Amino acid sequence: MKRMLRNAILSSALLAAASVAVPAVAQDEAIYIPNLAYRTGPFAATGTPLMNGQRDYITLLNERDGGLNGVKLEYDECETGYNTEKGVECYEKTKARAVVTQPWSTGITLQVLPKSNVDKIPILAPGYGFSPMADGKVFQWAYNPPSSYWDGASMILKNISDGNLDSLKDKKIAFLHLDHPFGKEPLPLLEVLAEKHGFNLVPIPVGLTEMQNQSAQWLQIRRERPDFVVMWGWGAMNAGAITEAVKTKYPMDQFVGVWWSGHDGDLKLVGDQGKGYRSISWSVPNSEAPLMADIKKYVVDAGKSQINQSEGEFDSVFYQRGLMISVILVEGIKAAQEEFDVRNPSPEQLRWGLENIKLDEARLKELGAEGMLVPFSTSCADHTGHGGGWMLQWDGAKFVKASDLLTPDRTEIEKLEAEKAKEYAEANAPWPVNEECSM
Amino acid sequence: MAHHDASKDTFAKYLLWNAERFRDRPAMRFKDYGIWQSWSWAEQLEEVRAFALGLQKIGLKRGDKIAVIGSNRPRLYWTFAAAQSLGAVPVPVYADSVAEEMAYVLNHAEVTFAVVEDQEQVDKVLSISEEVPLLTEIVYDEERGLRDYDHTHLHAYDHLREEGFRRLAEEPEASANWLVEIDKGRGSDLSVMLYTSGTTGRPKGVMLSNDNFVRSAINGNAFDNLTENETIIAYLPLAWVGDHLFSYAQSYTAGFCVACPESPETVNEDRREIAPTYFFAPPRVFEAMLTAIMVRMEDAGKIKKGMFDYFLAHAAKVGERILNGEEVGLVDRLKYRLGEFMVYGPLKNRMGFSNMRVGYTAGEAIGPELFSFYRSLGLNLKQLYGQTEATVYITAQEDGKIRPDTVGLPSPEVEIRIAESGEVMYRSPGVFVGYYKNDEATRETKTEDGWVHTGDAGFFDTDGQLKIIDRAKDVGKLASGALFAPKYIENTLKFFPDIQEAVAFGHGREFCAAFINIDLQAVGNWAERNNIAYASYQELAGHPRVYETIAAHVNEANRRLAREPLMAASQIRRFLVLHKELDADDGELTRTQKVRRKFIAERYGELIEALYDGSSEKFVETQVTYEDGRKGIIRATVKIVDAEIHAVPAENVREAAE
Amino acid sequence: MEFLNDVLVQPFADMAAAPDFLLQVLWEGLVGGVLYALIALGFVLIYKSSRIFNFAQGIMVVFAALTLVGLYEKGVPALLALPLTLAVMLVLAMTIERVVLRPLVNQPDIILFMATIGITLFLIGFGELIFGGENKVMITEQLFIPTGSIVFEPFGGFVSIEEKDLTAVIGAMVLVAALLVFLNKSKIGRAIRALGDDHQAALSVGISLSTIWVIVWFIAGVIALATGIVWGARAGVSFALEVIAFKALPVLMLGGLESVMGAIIGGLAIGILEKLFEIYWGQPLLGGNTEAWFAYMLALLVLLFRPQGLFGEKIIERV
Amino acid sequence: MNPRPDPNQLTAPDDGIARGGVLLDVKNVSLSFGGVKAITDISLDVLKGEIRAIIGPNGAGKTSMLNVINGFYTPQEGAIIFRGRERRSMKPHEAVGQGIARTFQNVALFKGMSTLDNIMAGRSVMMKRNIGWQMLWHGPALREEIEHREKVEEIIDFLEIQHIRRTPVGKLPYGLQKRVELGRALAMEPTLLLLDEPMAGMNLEEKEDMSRFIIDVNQQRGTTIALIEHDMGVVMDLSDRVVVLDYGKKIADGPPDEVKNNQDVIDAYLGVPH
Amino acid sequence: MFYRTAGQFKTSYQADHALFPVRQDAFLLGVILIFAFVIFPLTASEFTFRALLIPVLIYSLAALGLNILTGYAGQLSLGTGAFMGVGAYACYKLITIFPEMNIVVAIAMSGFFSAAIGVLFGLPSLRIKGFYLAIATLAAQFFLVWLFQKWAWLYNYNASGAIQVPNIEMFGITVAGPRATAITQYYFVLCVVCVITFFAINITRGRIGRMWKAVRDMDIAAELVGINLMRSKLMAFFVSSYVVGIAGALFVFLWRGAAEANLFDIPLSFRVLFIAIIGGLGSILGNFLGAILIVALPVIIGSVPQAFGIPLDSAMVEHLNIMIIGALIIAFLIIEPHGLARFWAMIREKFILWPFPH
Repeated sequence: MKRMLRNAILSSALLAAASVAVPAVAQDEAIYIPNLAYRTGPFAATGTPLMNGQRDYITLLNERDGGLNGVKLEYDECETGYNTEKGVECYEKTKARAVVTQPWSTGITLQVLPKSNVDKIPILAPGYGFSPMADGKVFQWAYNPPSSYWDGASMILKNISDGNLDSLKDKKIAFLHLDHPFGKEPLPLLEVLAEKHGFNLVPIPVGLTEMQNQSAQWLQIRRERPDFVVMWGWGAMNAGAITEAVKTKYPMDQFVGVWWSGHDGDLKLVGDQGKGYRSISWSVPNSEAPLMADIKKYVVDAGKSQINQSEGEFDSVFYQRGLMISVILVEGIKAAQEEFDVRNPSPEQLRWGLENIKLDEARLKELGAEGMLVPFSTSCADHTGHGGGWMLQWDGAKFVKASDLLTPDRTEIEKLEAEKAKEYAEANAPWPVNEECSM
Repeated sequence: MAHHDASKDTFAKYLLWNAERFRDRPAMRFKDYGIWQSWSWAEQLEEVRAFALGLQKIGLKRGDKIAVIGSNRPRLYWTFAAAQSLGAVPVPVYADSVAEEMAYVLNHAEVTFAVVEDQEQVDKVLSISEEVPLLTEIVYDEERGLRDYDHTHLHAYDHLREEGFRRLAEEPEASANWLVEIDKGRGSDLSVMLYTSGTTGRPKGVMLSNDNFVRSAINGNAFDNLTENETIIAYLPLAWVGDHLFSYAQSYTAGFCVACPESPETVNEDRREIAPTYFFAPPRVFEAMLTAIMVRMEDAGKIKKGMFDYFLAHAAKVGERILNGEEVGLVDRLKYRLGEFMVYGPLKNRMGFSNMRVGYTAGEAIGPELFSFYRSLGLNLKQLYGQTEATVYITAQEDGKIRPDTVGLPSPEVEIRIAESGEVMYRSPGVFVGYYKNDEATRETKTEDGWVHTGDAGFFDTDGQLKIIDRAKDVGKLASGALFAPKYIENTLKFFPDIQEAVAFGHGREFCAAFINIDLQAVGNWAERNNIAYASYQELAGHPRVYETIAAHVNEANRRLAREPLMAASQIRRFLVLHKELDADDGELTRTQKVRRKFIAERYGELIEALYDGSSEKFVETQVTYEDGRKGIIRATVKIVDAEIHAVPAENVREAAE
Repeated sequence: MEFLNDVLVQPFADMAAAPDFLLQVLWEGLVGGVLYALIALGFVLIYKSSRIFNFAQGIMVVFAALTLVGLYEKGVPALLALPLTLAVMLVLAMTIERVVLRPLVNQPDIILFMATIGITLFLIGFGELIFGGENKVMITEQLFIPTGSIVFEPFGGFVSIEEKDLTAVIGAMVLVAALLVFLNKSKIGRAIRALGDDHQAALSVGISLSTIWVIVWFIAGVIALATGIVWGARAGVSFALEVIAFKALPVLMLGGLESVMGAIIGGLAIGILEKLFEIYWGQPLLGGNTEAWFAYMLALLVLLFRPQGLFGEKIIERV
Repeated sequence: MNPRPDPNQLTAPDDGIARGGVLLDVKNVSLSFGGVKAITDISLDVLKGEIRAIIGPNGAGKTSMLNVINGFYTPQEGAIIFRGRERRSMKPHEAVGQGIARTFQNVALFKGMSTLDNIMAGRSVMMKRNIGWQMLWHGPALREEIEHREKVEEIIDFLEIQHIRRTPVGKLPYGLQKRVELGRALAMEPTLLLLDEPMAGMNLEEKEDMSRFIIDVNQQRGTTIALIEHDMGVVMDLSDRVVVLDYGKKIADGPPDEVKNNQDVIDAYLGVPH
Repeated sequence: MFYRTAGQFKTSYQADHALFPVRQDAFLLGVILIFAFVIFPLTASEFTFRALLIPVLIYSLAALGLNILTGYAGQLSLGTGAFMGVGAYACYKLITIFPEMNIVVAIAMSGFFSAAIGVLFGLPSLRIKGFYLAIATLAAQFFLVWLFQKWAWLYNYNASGAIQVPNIEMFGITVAGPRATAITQYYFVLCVVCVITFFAINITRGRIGRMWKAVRDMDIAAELVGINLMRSKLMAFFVSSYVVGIAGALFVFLWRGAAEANLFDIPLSFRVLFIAIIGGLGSILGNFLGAILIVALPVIIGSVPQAFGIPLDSAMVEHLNIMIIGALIIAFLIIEPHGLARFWAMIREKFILWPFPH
């Protein structure tokens, strides 16, 4: 009786909702990998190539290898428009089948993070999210390999100070950032470092509505005359900042961005005038790599990609970074498959897998992606891997690698990570901490 | 026969009893100030007592006549009981009567008191005060506009009511004395005096005793199982016997609740709110409601209209049979159920008939299709035949034994006989005491042994139901001596929607013949469907195919007449379709759209002659009055057609011979 | 005391200390103001003629610019893409008139306002569907808009003036002048102006209401295109541009909803003042980003003293 | 169970001024808008219990006069003494508290609300239950609501508008709207009722009805009435005393018969130039 | 058809002033409540709770608050989102400063903060009318969101600038925070919404509601019938902002779990305004209908292609979805500018008059 009632109501009132909740049949075999993507809205410009990359690597595996260890991978995008609200909705929508969550925005990550303990689905946020997620004891379900924002900030400072942060003493560093959780993320570390090394930190936030018209911010920069401008920008903000920098005649070689501020499209706007702009990155495009050849062969030329070839998206930093992100995920899945000897690992098994990624140079070479990604490995306690990164520099037409592998200075970061992780756990009590992990 | 408690022989006594047995049950409701103000029986007693004491204070005493003028409102109903409790006789007067009429009635009835509704009535009564010297005290309910009147003999109801309460509080014996007065009341005492507006001459005051009303009411209650659970809406004139019986006598005897509408304009809405279980209306009310329904449905969308028509057609097919408890197929029943949900139920809801258990129509003959329409919706509508002189009930239809063409079986305790002349006569406990101050008329109407002439001609049908055919004085005889009841024949013809009006002739003639007016709308529609072009009424009326159709109707009417033993002789031999519509502007109809037979006979003498001289057509010129008052002449050659005559079925002949 | 110093003294001291910088700030403010004024102009025209508070003006800017760039990317020569874009704006105006305005005539303001938000959403979805969500580069060179910059060096510092900004300012001035001439001299223009006061009067000119609406929306479209080109040249063309519609609101309120001059003066005033406030008060004292609300607070303050705006007609209450 | 009203409660509150005493005294009032004189040095008084008419051709300053009386305009010069208290300016909503209610030349009803609600709105000032009680509804708020509903129903009954009780006033014909507006003013239980052209735009029958209501209000409730009317005939029948304005000046004041024959008045109405 | 009103008469003003003078309405509400309290919880999936039911309720409440101001009192507001933010941040501060405080108390109190801010920004309404007033609310909108970003104290100096809802227990059940189950949160929200709706209905149908409507319909006349415009308008701002503030607190604490400042930016305000207008200004019911249309429909539309296996990529679906919503808004405004509530009223009227067309 109750069942009948239930069916009746399901079919009537919640027809549509129910149809969402009930997973499609006949795909049980495939490993379901949802992606909270954004190909719409003000951030679409930077989001799209990344999503394309992620998608194309999965397509490659399915096309070339018939999946992963014989199991098809089902890649599925849920559109968020970089909107946190939509993101959470997508999370709820996909979590029933998902083995992993790729939240794709620090805002969404923060939103989903506290639920990870309850829902028990690992969050994979490569190169973004909450930096203290590196602490695997506290954040058992969250991963941000291969480098966290704090790592990034540290590497940038290391690079501009030629390895000696004390040389920055009394220098002025403007921190131009999106006024959004993403942009604010490195602030705590920067503040600590500023204090420690005696440089002058000038945070300059850019509101979401001002991304395209940053004249006020750049007037401030002009007035403050900082020695360096470090940018944590995203979406339309990057283009806005770079055009303004050109206009303000700010020396490009003193202008450094995080990896998300190194989008070919943004720099193309200014072309030659952007020459010298640098961006830290944990991935480097290499269109000649064997992996890229395969992608071209199996995916792009087969018409299975959505990339915009006329604009050179194939060669772009972001597209190839998107590929690397899928590489990281697939490594995790593979590790889980092998460890637990299952075809279709559960979210908990994948958690183990993500904790045991070993993407050393040999493995990267095996994958045909040598030099495209910083080598790193994760562990139970270290969910980031801290693989470091390279400086990329805009040569007027494209980004080129402009440094050797940089690594972050972990001393301050670790302290801060522990502190913030603890704070977080307390604020979200009861919060289980995995004490069994050892470094 | 209903149980009759001999000790309860006046309404004042019932009031006291009801206040005990139905204490907190509603007795009266009145839509006023936006809500249904309600009084329980106990409260009603309080009100009546207070007002009675107030009236007493200004001098009302046993035997006085007290006029009650106004619309249906609780205070006027209470006036009846208050006056009766003191032994005074209420004389309700039609509120819309003009001053002159009112003066006659008040004077004739020798009223000394009047309780009226408002300034309008006060003014009317004051304007005739010189002609009614006995009338001294006037009580009004609504104060508006009366503040500055001379109040020496003018009293506010409120004031008297308060006076009553004051006396109750201050005069210890007032209440007891009142009870004593009530006790003095007898069943044989006059209860009310109702003036009937005769068609000729001055109104006559019909004296009705308490016994008349109490017994008629009790019999009526028993007949229809009326209990304290009923609700009735009181909207017909207070001076009309029906309202007095239904809304007063039956309410007091059965203990049910009477609801008074807010105003005459809001009756329909108020009825919908109250949803009476017991309802009475003359046919014109039902007719108006049906017309309103159809008019409103005209605007409905195609699908809805189609659905509506479909289910109404289904109801016409099986509705009455279901209501009468006859055998009906399962599919039809289910369809009817669906119809009930889709159409009948909502329709009854809109009319306020959702809870109607018993409904009556009377006063004049109701069109059979109209009657059937309401019954087919599942409404227990019945016909009643009654008179003021009989305290309403003469015959009434019993549940489940309903036929549209009869008025039912004799009511409980009523004896009926048909006089030689065909006139219906009756004898019952409801028979009136006499006409006030008019013994001559009393003698003319009521025989020594208590039989009363109704003035209507009628006969008993095969199953014992009474059929009224016409006013007795209009009934004539064919040359053969057979009964000729023109109205009955005309009604039979008018049953067909194509026939708007008919005029039957035959008194003193060899056979019966008729003029027929087609219904322009109905026939016009038919013509349109059949591609018959016509430019005017005249052209359509003269069209051969129209004649064919009408001939078929006349034929069918004759078949029906043939089935009636008394009527078989007056089948229509010849008829014609009149070349113009009968019109009140030309004096052919009364303003109430009744045929003026005599006038028509004179005006169309030539045509009547043609009907009887065997000619097949006749050229006539007729003067007409147009809407704007201009006069003109229309000329036409009217065809005259013979109709088929049917033999009287054998069994009828036998029964008629008995 | 220190606070008072920070608020009342220090900013002016800063201005005096670096006059070249102040000039730069003023210029930036002026350019911003011109753009605000252009958007507000589109609003005013539509408001005057149809009492519609056209929220979609912002997205029309994006849509016009995107169409232009999109057509160019599809291989249409720039100089052909421009008239084609105008044609698209005309079609858009006609569609809006037919689909939205006509059925909604005589509805309350708020309903029409909502409808324009509906138009906004529709155009966002439509635009992204056709042109994609990525940032696009305005085809400045192809349209012969100079891209260099002029550098002055007064007071020992420097003031850099982008040539395209200069083009924008001059272009806007030309556009406004043309518009004023059109409104004041042409029959249609007079009809448009009359429409604001009285529908009947406008109709007596002999032009149907629908035609006027189409024309007005088309003009708004032209203004949107102009705005899109100059703004796009500054910061690229993307949907993030739609937010500038919000900037136009306080401009309008400040200038009075019906005044063309009000829109221009209000736009310039807000552009300059908000920049000055941001640089000299907002950033040092309030943590920056005050431009998000400064214009509103300013408009609010003005409205408190002049409820009909600076240039609006005085409202007299009658019983 | 039977909330039949006590008719004695319908009368206006007692304010210590005897019938025939001066209720309102307007002294030498002048009003101008930006230099345009609307009213020039006008004095007039309204006696308690009378029907006082203010008439004059269009633009004579009649409505301005009413607006001055109920505080909507503040005159530049002169004094207004109401119920013995002088005041120069007050907020319009305070006028109601002092016992002045009014209707408007162009019906100013709350179009989205029903007749009942419109008249109930007239009693807002007298209703005291705070928002806390209103939230709960049941209890004191409901009791108060019903208490006032009863009063309003009396007015509805009085004005014979029962059948439109629930109709949104925007849908009513003009004549009925005027009646509802009168009802709303009555709901305020005013000492002084100001009627601004109560019969404007009405047909003869409606005018008769309205006249009857005005007289009834005056007689039954003892409400003092000051009315503006364009229609001379109606005014002469209704009012006890008439004041005539023209171009913002008073040109006559006195009983209807006297005023009717005043030459200035005749000239003013015939449009003789000054 | 379904509405058979014959025999439903009122013998007292109490009955006439009942919440549902027509019996069938009460029945209908009963059915809806049974669905809301019993049947949905029995059947809904977690996604349904979190993506449909809870947001619909919270948005309805926010729209209800706005409707009080705009629909009843006639004061246009475009700053609802910011007032929701005030409620949310106030609640966050209360909860973090007084961790022992019952969440119901905290939410109820946070409403007062937004109410106070609402009154502050409502002050200009005394001078500024109509569209010009929108500027005051927009000023509030932009200023407050800016404040949420800049005033680090508000978000307890969190690095991310976002506020994060801790796990909060009430009577031993976790009602907010990541550990709270969807069904608990749903019931919590449902109860709050029911109670506030009940209060709102009562306020709007009584003296205060009439005063607001009078001010809305004709403010001059309202003043001349003795209504104090200032008090009525400010009270409308107060009550409206209170409800909006509560909705904001629920929005973050019972649904989102975390929030950054720009969550409360103008799109949220517009969304709520849409709900109120599409639902029907001056109606309580409309808020719920509007929320269902504006909040739930996109979720459902977004799921349709997937459900039917139509291979559209998610961006395409999103683009189409935005277009459809835009078109729907225009269509609804054209078909029934007075909103869904009026639409329902017309249907109801049809049912009452059935079978008659009018």
